[in-house]
Amino acid sequence: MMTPSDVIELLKQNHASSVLSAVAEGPYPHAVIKAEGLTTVAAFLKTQPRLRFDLLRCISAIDWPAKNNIELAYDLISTSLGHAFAVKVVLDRADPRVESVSTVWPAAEWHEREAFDLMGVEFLHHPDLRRILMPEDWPGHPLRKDYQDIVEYRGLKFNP
Amino acid sequence: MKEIELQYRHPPDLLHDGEIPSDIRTEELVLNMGPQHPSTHGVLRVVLQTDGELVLKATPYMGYLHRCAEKIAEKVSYRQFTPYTDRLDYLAAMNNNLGFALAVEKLGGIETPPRADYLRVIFAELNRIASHLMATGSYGLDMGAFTPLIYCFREREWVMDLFEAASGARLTYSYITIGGVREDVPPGWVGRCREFLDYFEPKITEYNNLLSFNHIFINRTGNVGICPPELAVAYGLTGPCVRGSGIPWDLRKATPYCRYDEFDFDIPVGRGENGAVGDCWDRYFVRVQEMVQSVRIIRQALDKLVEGPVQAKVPRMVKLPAGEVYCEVENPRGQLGFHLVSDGGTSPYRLKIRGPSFCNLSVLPVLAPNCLLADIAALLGSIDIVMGEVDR
Amino acid sequence: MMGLTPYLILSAILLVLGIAIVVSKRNAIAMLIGVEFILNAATLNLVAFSRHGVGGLSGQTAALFVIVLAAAEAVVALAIFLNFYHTIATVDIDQGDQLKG
Amino acid sequence: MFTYERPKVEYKGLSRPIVRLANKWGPIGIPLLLRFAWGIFFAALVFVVAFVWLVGRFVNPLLPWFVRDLVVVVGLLAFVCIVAIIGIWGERKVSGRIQSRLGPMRTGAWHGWAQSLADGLKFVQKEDLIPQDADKPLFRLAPYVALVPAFCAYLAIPFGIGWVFHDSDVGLLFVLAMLSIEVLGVIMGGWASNSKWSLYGAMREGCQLVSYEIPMGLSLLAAVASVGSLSLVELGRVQDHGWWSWLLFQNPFLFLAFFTYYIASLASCKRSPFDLPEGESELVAGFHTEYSGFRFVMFFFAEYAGMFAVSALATVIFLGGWNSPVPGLASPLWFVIKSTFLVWVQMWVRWTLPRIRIDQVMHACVKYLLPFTLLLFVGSSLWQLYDNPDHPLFEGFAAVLRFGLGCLGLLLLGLYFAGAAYGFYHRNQLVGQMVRKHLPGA
Amino acid sequence: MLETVIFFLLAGLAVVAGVAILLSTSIVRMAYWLITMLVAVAGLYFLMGAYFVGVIQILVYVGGVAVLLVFGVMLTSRQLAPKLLPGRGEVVWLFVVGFVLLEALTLSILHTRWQQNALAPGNSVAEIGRNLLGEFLGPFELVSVLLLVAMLGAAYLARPKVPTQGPQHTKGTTVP
Repeated sequence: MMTPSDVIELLKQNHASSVLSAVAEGPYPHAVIKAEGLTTVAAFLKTQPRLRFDLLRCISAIDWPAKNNIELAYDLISTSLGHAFAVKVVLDRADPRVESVSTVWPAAEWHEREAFDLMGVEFLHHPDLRRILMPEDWPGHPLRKDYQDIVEYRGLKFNP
Repeated sequence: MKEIELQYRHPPDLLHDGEIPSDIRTEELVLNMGPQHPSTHGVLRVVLQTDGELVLKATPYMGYLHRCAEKIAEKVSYRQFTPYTDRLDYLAAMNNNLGFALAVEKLGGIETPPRADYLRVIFAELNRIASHLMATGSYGLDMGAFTPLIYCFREREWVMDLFEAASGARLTYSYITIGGVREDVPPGWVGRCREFLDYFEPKITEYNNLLSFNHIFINRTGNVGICPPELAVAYGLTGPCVRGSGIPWDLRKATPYCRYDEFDFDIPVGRGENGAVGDCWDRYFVRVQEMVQSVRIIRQALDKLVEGPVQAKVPRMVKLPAGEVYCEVENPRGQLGFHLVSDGGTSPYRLKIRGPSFCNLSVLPVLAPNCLLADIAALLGSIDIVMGEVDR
Repeated sequence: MMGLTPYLILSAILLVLGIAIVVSKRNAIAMLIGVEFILNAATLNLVAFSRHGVGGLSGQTAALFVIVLAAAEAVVALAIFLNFYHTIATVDIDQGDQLKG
Repeated sequence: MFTYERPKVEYKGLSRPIVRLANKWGPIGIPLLLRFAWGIFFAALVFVVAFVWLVGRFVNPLLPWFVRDLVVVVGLLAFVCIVAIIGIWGERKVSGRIQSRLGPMRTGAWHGWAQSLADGLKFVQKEDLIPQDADKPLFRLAPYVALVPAFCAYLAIPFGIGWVFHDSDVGLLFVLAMLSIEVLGVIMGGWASNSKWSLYGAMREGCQLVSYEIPMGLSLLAAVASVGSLSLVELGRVQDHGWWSWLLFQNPFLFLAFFTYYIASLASCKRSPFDLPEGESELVAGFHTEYSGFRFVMFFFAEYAGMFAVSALATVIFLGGWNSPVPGLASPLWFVIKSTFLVWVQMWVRWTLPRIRIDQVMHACVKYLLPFTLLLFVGSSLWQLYDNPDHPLFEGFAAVLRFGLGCLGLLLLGLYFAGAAYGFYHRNQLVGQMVRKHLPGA
Repeated sequence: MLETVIFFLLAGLAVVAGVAILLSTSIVRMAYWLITMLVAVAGLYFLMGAYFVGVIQILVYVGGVAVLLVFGVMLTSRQLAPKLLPGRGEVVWLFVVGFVLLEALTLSILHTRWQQNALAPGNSVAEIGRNLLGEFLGPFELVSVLLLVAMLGAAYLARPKVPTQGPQHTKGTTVP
């Protein structure tokens, strides 16, 4: 069992260059890391014997048009040690792309598909990056803040 | 890890050890199972590549029940979103309400009174019983036994009656709200609840005699769809699925919420009594055992139920400080998570919902190869998905 | 009252039909169907002689043998055809001239 | 926008006048009919019984033989229909009773007894659907191929002495042959539907029936070998000295053969736990996925006619047929009661057990049932050899043989009961530690 | 009279089935026409009073062989059947040869004086059984051996070539 500040400390010791900032207190302790270092940090979080974050609970994509970026939050918990933590990466809103973590946590496969589907984040080296909830030929990514409702889909007209 | 995935791509017990000999391989047939199929539990579509009765590949397609819950959340106020959570996992609406309420309370720093907490536990556990009854009953139906379903519905009716007495609804309750529960239970409700527990507990033995320990049932489910513990964790399985794989992982114990740490209960895990650890029977039987544990918890909670208010002082229009929170609760199907981001307004800036069925279903393409066609029904039933939550 | 002749003529027709099927079809299973025709023509003959001829029940007994042999033949032939099909993915018997498995 | 135009449906063939009539008069006629269905049904029943009795008793000797046959065939057809109608209603009531609910209660005033009549009328009114890419002639033909043999089987089943359409000395084989044709209709329908689920159902049906016919036939042959006749009337006649003369109680092998026969007959009627061809949780509805309306009813009728037929066979061969448990009260009523009891057990089994998987079905047949029935057949035949007093071969060994066979039979019998008892108490071993601690009554 | 009518009905059915098979292009239809012919021939056996042979014909042929055949058809007819209709030249030859053969057979049948017996022979199952175990004991035993060999042979031919390791599904069927 480690507190978030312990985790951040351990993370900074080993991957100081990747960690951009960290929040240890409050309702949502997390570390923001560089998008390039995501897979190495993820592998570290999973395999480090004192961390062992083996259960990837969720990948949430948050769209910030004001900051012109898209945040990806990876919520983690360890089934063997019982502590929880989260890491975040910040992506460019115009061209959001990040390495897939499905090699570290296979659970990420579908979460990443969902983020791709609804938020338009592209995951590199993902085994099967398709839309998951929306139809294959749906235009746009609905959960973006600037998403415009479409008026017609395959001859089916929607109410204005 | 990829190694794990490859290692268990061909579960050890199934029809052929190793590769299928090429000369008994007939031509492959692509079967479209769903979206309307009796054992996909909703509008799931699984495209099966089969070789005779043998399934070579299963690809799930979903989204048929996608109702844009996350997008809607950005448009409505916090209180208004509670009824939408009812519709996520419509078999466990109380637990969904609880999860959302906890997320909002955690971000807003709202303290709930003790009576509300105990009531929340009682209702969450009652709904767990109702949901597991549905799961076990329909699992019997998936295996071709119709009678357990009706038996389970008979008991579920009583739970529904209890819910109706408290909340006025039988499926979508919106009973657990931000700051507590909507209103106190009516007089006499506690006695009625105790009556139900006394009635219900012996019925579990009846289900076991009828279904759980039936030899045909065991032969159908034991050693089928084995999900080893590493695979279960790697794919983010939670709830009975991960416990069926032998991992005693339960959020109610690991990160207690709602005063769950005051209660004495066990975490049932699958132990491979009728095959390998993590087979369908283990996942099924974990649910049956969890009903027993829920009864224990409810009894304790009813004893502890103190008098007092059931609502914290929360303004009518909830306004949360800017910030974010990730809050999970242990639902009947696994961990239901709400990733709530607030920008200080009256409605969530972003609400990401982690449906347990969604993650549990993701293991299907891994477990399905080399199953028989009938095992797909067993596998899907033991994962126990609710499409409302998968598609959200 | 029916005599022997109609049965014999019917049997002859069935025989010719069977031969025609065997000769004209290149599908192994269709040929098997033709063979069943020929065998049934023979059986019909045997039973007809047993009923209208002077052989007594020997004809019927022989007919039983034919039926049993036909069953055995069909089973083995089908097994061969399935093997054949799995090996070269067709039931066209003209393809089966490689003399190797 | 989507606009949906209802396609113009044209009814062709035989069903056309029926559908027209039903559409025109159904809305008025069916409520009326159901209002008075109680009376109509019993009037019809009384009429049929009286008609058959009168014709059989007085008119029969005066009529030419083909008219007589026609009358009996019509009577049998009516009987099969009544069996199916009552069977379907009974199944629903039995399932209701087992599942602690009521089942149909409204239609026809008393316990919803007219429910299957109402269902039948509803089915007749339904649109006659044939899938577009189906093999239409075979699709149309299949229900008949399934139903007609099931009905033909009744031609050889004796309801009592003199109560049989045709008592031939190959009666038993005839019934088995007819029941084995039924599978062709199912395969035909499954293939012609041009649906993958139907095809799967058809293939399963084929596999299952061809396999289970062998243990079924062998168990019956064990009884046949001990009587020495294939004639069903003869088989029934030897059992007329009270219940101890029933073949079930003749020797231990036959006692077990009854159960193996019953299991195999469940498989041959596609009844649970062997209902894989129509397993609704796996194959939507199996071979009749694409069937609706009257064609579906015919498959349904075939199933219930088959159920009663195999039960009737078991009754005649093992349970003394029309003979009463104490001698002297033989009547077709006994036959119907015993067969109905066996049908009821089939329903009981269906609403209790889950379904077996296809590989387990085949393994159970080839690995267990087949060798076991072979053993029963050989044992029963040897037992019979001893019973034949003037056989020179076994004079010396008679006592030894009998003793050995008796021991073997009793051993098998004991194993059977031991297995049953083990299975009953087995579940307690399966209960895990945690459950044992917290589960009441475990 | 009735016997004649029934004979011609059944004979017609059998012949129509044969012709239909010749003209058919669907292998499944062929299998069902074959079944029609088998049932018609079984009907003829019944007509001749050979009940036992008729019943065995249905039981073994229709219930067993035909089902197997339909199975074989379904298992192998995924791609279009190779060649189901004869070519134009072949049709002529077929007609000529078939006609000549039929003519020869018919003529020889019609011109032979058959020794006919108006009375049906006694025909109980018991007598056939006695026949089988008396006069025909040798062939009977031979056929039994042949059936065994055929069964083993078919099982051998249809077996999977690469032996699968260990018993299959043993874990699933036993209960600890």
